[in-house]
Amino acid sequence: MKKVAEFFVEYFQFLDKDSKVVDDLPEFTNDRGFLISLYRSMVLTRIFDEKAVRMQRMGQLSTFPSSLGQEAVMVGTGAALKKEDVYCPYYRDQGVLFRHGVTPKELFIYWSGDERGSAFSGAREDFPIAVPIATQSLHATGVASAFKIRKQPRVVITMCGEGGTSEGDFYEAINLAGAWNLPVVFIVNNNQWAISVSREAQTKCETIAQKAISAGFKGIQVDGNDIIAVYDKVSQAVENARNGGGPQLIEAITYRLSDHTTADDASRYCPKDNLDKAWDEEPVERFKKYLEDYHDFNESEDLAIKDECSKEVDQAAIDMLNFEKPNAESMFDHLYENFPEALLVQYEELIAMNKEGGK
Amino acid sequence: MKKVAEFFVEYFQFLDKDSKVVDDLPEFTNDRGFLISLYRSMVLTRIFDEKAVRMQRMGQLSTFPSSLGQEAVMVGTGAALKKEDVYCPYYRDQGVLFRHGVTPKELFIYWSGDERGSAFSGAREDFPIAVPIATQSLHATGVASAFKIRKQPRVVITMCGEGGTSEGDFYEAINLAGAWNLPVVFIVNNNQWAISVSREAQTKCETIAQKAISAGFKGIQVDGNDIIAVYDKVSQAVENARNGGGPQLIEAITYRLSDHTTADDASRYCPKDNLDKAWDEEPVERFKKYLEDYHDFNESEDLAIKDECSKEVDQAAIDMLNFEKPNAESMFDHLYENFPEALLVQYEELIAMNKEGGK
Amino acid sequence: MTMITMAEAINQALVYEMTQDQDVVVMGEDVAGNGGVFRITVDLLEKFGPDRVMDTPLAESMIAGCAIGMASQGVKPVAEFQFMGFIYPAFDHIINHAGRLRNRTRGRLSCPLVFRAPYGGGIHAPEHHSESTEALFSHIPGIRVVIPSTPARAYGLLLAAIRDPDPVLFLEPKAIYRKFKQNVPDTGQALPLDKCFISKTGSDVTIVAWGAMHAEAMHAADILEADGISAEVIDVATIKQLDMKTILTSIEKTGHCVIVHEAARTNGVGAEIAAEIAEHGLFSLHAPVKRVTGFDTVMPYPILEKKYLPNADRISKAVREVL
Amino acid sequence: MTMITMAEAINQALVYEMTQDQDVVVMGEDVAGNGGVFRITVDLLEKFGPDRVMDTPLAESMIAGCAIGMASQGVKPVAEFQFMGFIYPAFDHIINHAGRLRNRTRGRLSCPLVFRAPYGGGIHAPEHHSESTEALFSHIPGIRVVIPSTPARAYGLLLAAIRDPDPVLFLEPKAIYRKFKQNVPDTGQALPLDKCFISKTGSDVTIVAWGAMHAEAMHAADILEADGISAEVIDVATIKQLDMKTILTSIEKTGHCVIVHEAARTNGVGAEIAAEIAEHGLFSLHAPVKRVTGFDTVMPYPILEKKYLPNADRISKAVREVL
Ligand SMILES: Cc1ncc(C[n+]2csc(CCOP(=O)(O)OP(=O)(O)O)c2C)c(N)n1
Ligand SMILES: Cc1ncc(C[n+]2csc(CCOP(=O)(O)OP(=O)(O)O)c2C)c(N)n1
Ligand SMILES: [Mg+2]
Ligand SMILES: [Mg+2]
Repeated sequence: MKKVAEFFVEYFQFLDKDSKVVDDLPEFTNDRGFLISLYRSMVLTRIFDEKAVRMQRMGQLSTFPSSLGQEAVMVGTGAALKKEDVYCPYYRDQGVLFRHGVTPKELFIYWSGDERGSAFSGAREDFPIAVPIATQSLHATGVASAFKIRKQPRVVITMCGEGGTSEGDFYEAINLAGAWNLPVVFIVNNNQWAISVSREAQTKCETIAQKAISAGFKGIQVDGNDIIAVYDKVSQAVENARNGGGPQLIEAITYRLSDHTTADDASRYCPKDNLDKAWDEEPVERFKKYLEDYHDFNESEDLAIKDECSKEVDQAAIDMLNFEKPNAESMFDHLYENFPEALLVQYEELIAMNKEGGK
Repeated sequence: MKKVAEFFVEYFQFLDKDSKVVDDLPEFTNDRGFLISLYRSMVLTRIFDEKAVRMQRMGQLSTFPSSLGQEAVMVGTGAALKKEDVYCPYYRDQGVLFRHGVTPKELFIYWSGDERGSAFSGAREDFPIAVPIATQSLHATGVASAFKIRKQPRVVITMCGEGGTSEGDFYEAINLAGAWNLPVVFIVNNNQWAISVSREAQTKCETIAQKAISAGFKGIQVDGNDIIAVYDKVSQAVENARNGGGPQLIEAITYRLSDHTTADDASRYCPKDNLDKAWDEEPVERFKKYLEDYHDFNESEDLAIKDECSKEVDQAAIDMLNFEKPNAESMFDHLYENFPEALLVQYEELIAMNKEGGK
Repeated sequence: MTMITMAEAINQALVYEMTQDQDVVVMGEDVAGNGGVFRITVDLLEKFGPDRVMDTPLAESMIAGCAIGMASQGVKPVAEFQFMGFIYPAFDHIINHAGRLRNRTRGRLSCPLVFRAPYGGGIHAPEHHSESTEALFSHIPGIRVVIPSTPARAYGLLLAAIRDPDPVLFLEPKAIYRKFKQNVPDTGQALPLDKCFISKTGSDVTIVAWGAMHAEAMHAADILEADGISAEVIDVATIKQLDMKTILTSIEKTGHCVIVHEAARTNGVGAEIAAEIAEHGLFSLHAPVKRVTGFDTVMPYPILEKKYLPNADRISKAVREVL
Repeated sequence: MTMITMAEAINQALVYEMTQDQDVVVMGEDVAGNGGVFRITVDLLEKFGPDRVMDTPLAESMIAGCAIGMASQGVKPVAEFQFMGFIYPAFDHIINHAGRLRNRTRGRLSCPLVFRAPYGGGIHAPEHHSESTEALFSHIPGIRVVIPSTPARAYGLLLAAIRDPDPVLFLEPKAIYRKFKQNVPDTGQALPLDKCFISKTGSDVTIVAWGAMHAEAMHAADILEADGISAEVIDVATIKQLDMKTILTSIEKTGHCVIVHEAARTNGVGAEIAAEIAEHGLFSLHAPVKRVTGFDTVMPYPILEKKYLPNADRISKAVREVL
């Protein structure tokens, strides 16, 4: 018998749950403006989520998955993306998309049940939200392959939940990323629940990070409620990938403080104790306290940010509600670039049906 | 930063390539009769493969995948199965199936292109050969789940090639096996090639064994050309699973000394040097030499075994060739247990067509 | 007499059969602790315990493959796909294994399982949650595809599906999970598979539908009745194997046929029915067979789904066109 | 004039287009070093290098998903599935992503790729290697399905498929990869998609076929000709979108139609064609439309595959029945 391979998984945290600094802070924490911008994005995300949940209750959105409690994962990831990089989202990562140029109005439109929300005016190459779990992991490898083939110094980030890591697609993606040494970073938003299925029921492995070992590259854990850890590690992984260093997997440990979506009732399965404990560790307050303790952040600055974000979100909601409704026949508009003759009859039928005021 | 998890992969070998004993031999090596039976199964497998390749060249089989060089992986695995255990095969594991009660005649029938070869008279609960790569890994978890639900002390073994470990199904299976602590053992026949794609191109990971880390259980490597190592480790894993110890992954390192199948020409992509080196390490001669050196095995015993196996295989081939051809309409016979009325017309059409002697 | 919804009827059938037959188990994403995202499997965990009601990890190929392995041992899994739009990763196991295990082993092994999936539009769900792709499965040999249209049929057909010794894909029209109630006595009485139901007899036209479209067809028949047009409404119920006999007999009488489905038109199940009529009922027909279907587009997001889905108006209009 | 096989014609098209368009890349299992198990991609690695000719790990969902990601960037992958029987793990990406990327993003992203797969029976291959399940894909909105029947059509249609800005599933009838040769000038001239080809004109009956069955249909037409029956043979070529116009025009003339495909009968592409005829060509028909198809069984292993596959005899017999 001999040992032929050894592996380990590291965990990174800079701010503990009481906002105490527990490790040497990275360079970027000297840039107050940048820190405030991260904070603002987290606040924007939270306010957006709250508004969206309310709008869904009023019948203005069809369903909505809040990212409550996971804002640090989202904003830290989004901030690591350069404009020319590509993001392959899942459905709970509004904070990443906002940082990458997608607007609150667009996401409202999307969740109102309208394809036009995915037309992303500011992130032209990002993938649309992937509802089929973990499929986006593979698209990310494809985009990264295109960068590699064209020798472009660009990087792809993709995210899924810890539940999504049970899908074959996730694994096929990390395996390919390893084999081809692709410039792609896999973020796992480990929020402890896949709808009602707990992290423990999902997989026996001690960490989600170690799944990368099966693909031959490094996986690490970060405290997903610590925006400094998330941003630091994701941006390092991104720059490493940009420099030809290949893929990396980052498991961000956090907690889903909301229902799975507005269609769910987490009180059926989520123990109240866990939730209370998780509220103590949530990222927005943690970061705010750090800013107060180490960067002279004050209440009036905070109020100004919250006010600004609320206004932005409210305006986006109004814009969405005023957005002109699509024609019925628009369902054919982007099916193919060259409209097939075979579909003309149906297309005209649809137009006629709606002219007649048919239901 | 802190380390939160550590892992390693072990490699096991008892006989080196020159048949020298390099580790403490397990108990069963005192049982000469058993060792000879392993040797006989390896010889049977090799002779069967040689015959099958010749028969394919003569048009008597449709395609055939030889296991040349991988006999120790197959026989060592098959020998670890009890009668009441279940095996979920792939397509290159005739040696396992023989040990579990499938006959050479049945496999000849199968590879002649006739479903009746999967009717396995002696291994009633084994899955049929799985051609769609890695799907059998999931069937194995299902069979193991049935054992667990029914609290039966039975175990499932399933095998795939190292190429098969790139499929999502393989990963979903190991993940479920870990999460549900199922009595299933995954064997990977790492023969270095997936048709023309090399082990290195398939995955970046240092060992295939470490893929188990992603599922939270142990993976080990064995020298797949050392039948003692294969049998020892597989039977330990099987008995561990039988006792509720859960799944294990065993990577058996070997080499495909033949073409992928009779439809392939490995000389197109497989460097001759590698092949020559692999011939030096092949399992049948290695085990024979060990038997000679440590168990007084002699040439006349060897000849008797080879003669017996040849006769058995030749007879099986004759039996296959004499096997009555199926009726055309038998293609409907086992489609459903309750024959659907809707298919009657087609069924009668098929019978009529063949009565008329239609082509 | 207690009136129950289709959702409740399915749960009632599961409870009945799990009580009768210890081999029946339920598995899928969120089916145990959460009772299913549509609450179809609610309380089963409490009633039958975690050995028989199993939350799986999140992987559909796994759900199918694992269920097939169980079924080969005579365990009878009723496995749920959370939505039909997420069944595709399991496609390989359905076509290459579930549908072939008996055939491939010449009857040595079999695959007595049910794959359940909510399907169809009309509940303003996000993308991929409103699919109707039953036609993909009706082309697959070795399986059955069953779609109930009422609480009572859901109960009787699900019992039949679980008892059937071969794999059945059981598609549940989620738009009518809770839309109306029926008296469904819990007698354990199965309904026949491979058989259409004549939901309403009539003489002028045959309307063929299934799932949620059945109610629209019935509604259309009412509208037409008011104008003196007598429609016969057939609920296909088992999409595979198709009971063409009942449909052809009806057309012999009515001479006119309108087929309705939510799925995209091209190569939908309506195509097969129309093709069979063209081959075996041609001389009964007084007018072309018309199909009222979803369009050959991606199922649109909720904002346009009403424009996509057939309804009683479109059906009655089509009937007037063929008459 | 050099005569080449369909296998060579496909390779010729790939070389042509890869030379013209730097964005075209080839990927799949064994396509690089080995030149493909059918040698379709032979020498491409040598000609275009490993950046553009890529062996992938063994995973079909990955091949599809990765290709979609590439295509979103304007790289144009021609991705091979080794056999059609192994395409199903990729089904999810084909239906939920390839077919929808343009639609979902309202044209912001698109998916210009070709999925190639050898399909069909007749070469005595092991199980799952002889599948013809084109109908599963013809139900999927947003994609095209193209099947060549001759070396020249393979060349022209593959060029068209690669140049098309949307995803195309290109199914290659492997039974005729090397069965006959044609003169196929390497001019880079594409053939039109979404169009049937009239391979032989005739007046008594329309035989509709594609892929390997096209040659059987032509052969049947010869047999019938000897008996004074004049058959028009239509090669559908693009299975989706269907060019019904050409087919209906032909039936207007002939009044009779026989549709041929190797795939199982129920809900095959023949069903859609027959249904469209039932709706739009009913009054042209002098007899029922007949389908000559594979049976609704699992494609049998080689020993019975000849009994399963339609052939010229079965086709000509069916024609005599409808006349
Ligand atoms: C392929 C697929 N299967 C099932 C679903 C239904 N579904 C939506 S979200 C979800 C749970 C996802 O959990 P996780 O990956 O942990 O992400 P989270 O929602 O917690 O962020 C499931 C099962 C889906 N969208 N896609
Ligand atoms: C799902 C699927 N994809 C592709 C194939 C075609 N195929 C048959 S064997 C093979 C290579 C398998 O290699 P490996 O898993 O290493 O097993 P080995 O044949 O080397 O024993 C491939 C690609 C298949 N049978 N199934
Ligand atoms: Mg989660
Ligand atoms: Mg191999």
